[in-house]
Amino acid sequence: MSWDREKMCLRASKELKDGDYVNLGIGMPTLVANYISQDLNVTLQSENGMLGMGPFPLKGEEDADLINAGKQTITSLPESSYFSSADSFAMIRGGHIDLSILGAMEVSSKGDLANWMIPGKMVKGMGGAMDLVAGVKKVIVLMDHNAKDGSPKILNSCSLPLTGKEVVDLIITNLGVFEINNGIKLLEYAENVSKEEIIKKTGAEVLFTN
Amino acid sequence: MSWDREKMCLRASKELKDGDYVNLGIGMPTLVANYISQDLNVTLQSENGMLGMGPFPLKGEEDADLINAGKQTITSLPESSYFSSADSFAMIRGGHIDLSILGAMEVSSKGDLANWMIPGKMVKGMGGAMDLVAGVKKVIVLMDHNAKDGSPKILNSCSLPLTGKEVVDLIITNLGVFEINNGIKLLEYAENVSKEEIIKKTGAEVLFTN
Amino acid sequence: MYKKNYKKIYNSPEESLKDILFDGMTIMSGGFGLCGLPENLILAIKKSGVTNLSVISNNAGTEGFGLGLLLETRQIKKAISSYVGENKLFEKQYLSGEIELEFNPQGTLAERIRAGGAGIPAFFTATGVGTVVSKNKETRFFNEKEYVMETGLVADLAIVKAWKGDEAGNLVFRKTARNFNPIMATAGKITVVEVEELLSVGELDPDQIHTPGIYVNRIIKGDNYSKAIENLTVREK
Amino acid sequence: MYKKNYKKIYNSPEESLKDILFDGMTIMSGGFGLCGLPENLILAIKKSGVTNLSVISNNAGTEGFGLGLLLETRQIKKAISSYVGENKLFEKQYLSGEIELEFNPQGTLAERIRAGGAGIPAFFTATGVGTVVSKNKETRFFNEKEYVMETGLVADLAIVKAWKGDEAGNLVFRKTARNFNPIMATAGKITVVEVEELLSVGELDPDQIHTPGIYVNRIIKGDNYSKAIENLTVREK
Repeated sequence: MSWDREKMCLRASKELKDGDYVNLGIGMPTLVANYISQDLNVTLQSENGMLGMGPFPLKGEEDADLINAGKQTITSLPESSYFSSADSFAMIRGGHIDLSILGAMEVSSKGDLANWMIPGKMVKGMGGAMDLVAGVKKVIVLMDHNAKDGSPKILNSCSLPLTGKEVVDLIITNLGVFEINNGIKLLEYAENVSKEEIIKKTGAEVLFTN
Repeated sequence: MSWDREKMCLRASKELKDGDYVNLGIGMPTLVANYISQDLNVTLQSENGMLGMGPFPLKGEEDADLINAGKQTITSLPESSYFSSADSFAMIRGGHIDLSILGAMEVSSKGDLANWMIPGKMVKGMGGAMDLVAGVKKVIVLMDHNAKDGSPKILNSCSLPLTGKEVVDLIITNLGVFEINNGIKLLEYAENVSKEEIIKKTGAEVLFTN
Repeated sequence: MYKKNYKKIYNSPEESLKDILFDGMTIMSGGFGLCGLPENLILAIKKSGVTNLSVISNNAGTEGFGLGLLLETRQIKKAISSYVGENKLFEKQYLSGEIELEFNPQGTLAERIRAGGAGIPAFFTATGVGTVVSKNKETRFFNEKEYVMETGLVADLAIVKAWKGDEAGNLVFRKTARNFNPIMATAGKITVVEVEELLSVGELDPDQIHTPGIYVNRIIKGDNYSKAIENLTVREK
Repeated sequence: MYKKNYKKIYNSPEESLKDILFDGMTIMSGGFGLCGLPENLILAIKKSGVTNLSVISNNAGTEGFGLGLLLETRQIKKAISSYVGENKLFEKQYLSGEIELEFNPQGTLAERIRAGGAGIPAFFTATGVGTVVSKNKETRFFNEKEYVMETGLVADLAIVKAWKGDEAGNLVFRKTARNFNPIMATAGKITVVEVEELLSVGELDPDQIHTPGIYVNRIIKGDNYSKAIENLTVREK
């Protein structure tokens, strides 16, 4: 069984607290926005220079001057503000963003993250990912537990070039929620996932307390 | 004879070129603004966060939120802009200001400047002077040639703590105009000032070419 | 209906500070001379009696104004400033050894604060090379020019004065009252702001916000601004 | 009557650039993706035929847009960027060795440009520590955390797109089209700006100017903005 994408996003959204300023990475992390409780006051940052990101526009209401870091058209909110790239990354680097949720190719048991290049393939660039993982207070990886070929993405050490060293705090996959703190500890099983399945599908030792 | 303060300011104003962005120090340098030719487009910067400084206000029109670096009430102009102290000194440090005119206690023949403290007396602080002399493209000292007790202020080396090392480009005093460029060179005599008077009143060797 | 609760608005300067002040703390205070001072917050700090403060501020106020108020009550142990020449009481306390003083060039002070807020632990500047400012600091040549390394500054608390602010903490400053305020807002572990006008979200233009709300933890509407003028200078018509 | 002549206004992109372009120069170009691009100035650079350019820009445009136009004509020798994933032509030229590429993390790139404009030759950041980005660079611990030293960036020319600008060169940007534009304006030895609306001095509020005129050497009114959208995304009602 395990969690589908919707359940993964829903579970990730539970990490957001009232008053948080949050940066959501490109891909699945972007979808987490759809699951944020209406009771929470959460402000989304977009690293190309915006705080208070609103939903995608209605058709015909898009504005070429208003995009997010994934170059998608977005909208503003009454509390929005715009700023330069230098000011945006001062905000990120300075530790003012509470939470960042990103995708990953590999995560190590020490919290090393690889999500920007595969040697031999065309390098697209790291964009703002290295700044986010180095600067944001809490970094959550949201990803499938295994690659398409079934190989584990949680490893003792990353084989791909790193995006950041010892930067990941929490991993949410289709199999469960894992904390990184002197190794990897299972916090929560996804539905109908067994300890054995996690052990089999993980490339690093996992500490189970339940 | 020599130049009086008015003539010194007038002479200093001739160093301003069309299109220049200029920072004028506290005291006599501030007065130079009154002598700038109307034919020139010169923009005055105030390091507390303003570009395009206007004249002092009329009585009753002063605004407590609008002051210059000497804490004097000032006015704005149609082209004015305001910015933070960090942005102001980024402008100064980054070499974007063309010219700074400052007072001095001592200047050395190498262009060292001392104008911020006298050991044993209360230290008021350097304010923005160290940033200005380090960052502005051209630094002009406007001062009396000698101290009140008659001692020379242009010296082989400064005895007072420095504001900046090898930073002064030009000195304008009541006795004339001096260029600093591998030593001190007289560029221009003030009215009725002789070579002998300059030699007598200067604590460093002066190169005369006329 | 837009009804987010930002939980940033406090009813008085005292309330906005009471659970965050402690003896020996470091406080940044915005303002240049008496311009753009967080007057109400300074008064509340005075009333609180918190002591042994390290204060980072461009100036030390004048007697009876600004940080001068905290000198009267001997609450300040150390000051990091660029210019304190307007305050005789400061001079007296400094000469008697009651107060410690660290001078920074004004631009270096501003950049250290900006760096502190931006996660930059150190940077190089040409300001102060060859002067007492670079003594005992690392210097280095880049492109044949010498620079000195300066470090970022943060504070336990930043107190800031803005012109307008909204419920989300977005701020707009007025004229040269901006000065050190926006950078200090970024460098306080906690930032408390007083404004002349407290607005609802949506009343400020998102393109025109000087300080985004993320930097503002608490906000109050200030009262009774004295807005003293230190050096009134007028021209003849 | 206010009749200062700032001598900054040029009549066309070609005129604004013609005496300042040279082969092998370094050009910074504002914009994020296709948002806030100096479209007219890029076209004029293309037409000029200047070659062997080093280009500093967050992205490399797409095929037919932005800096992609200068790839078609093989005018770019080297790019300093944070992300070039949208451009297949870039990929082709990079893999064939025609073009040199230096990746910078986006925040490091932004800060290097800001530092270049602010007279800061180098600074420390935690971004990239332990990755290829910090390879062969000095790293150092501050408060038990490791940082890497990065250097300031300047360019022979910065091309910038603003929303509104006045005769004195004061600029205002619109929404996320601001991005790298204001910092690049500070880091060009010469900065040329194109705006959608060219105003007289006095039409902009001095409190609301994003880029003070001192940073702007030349300004033109741009025409025919395509303002292409790279990734149109809409929601259902």
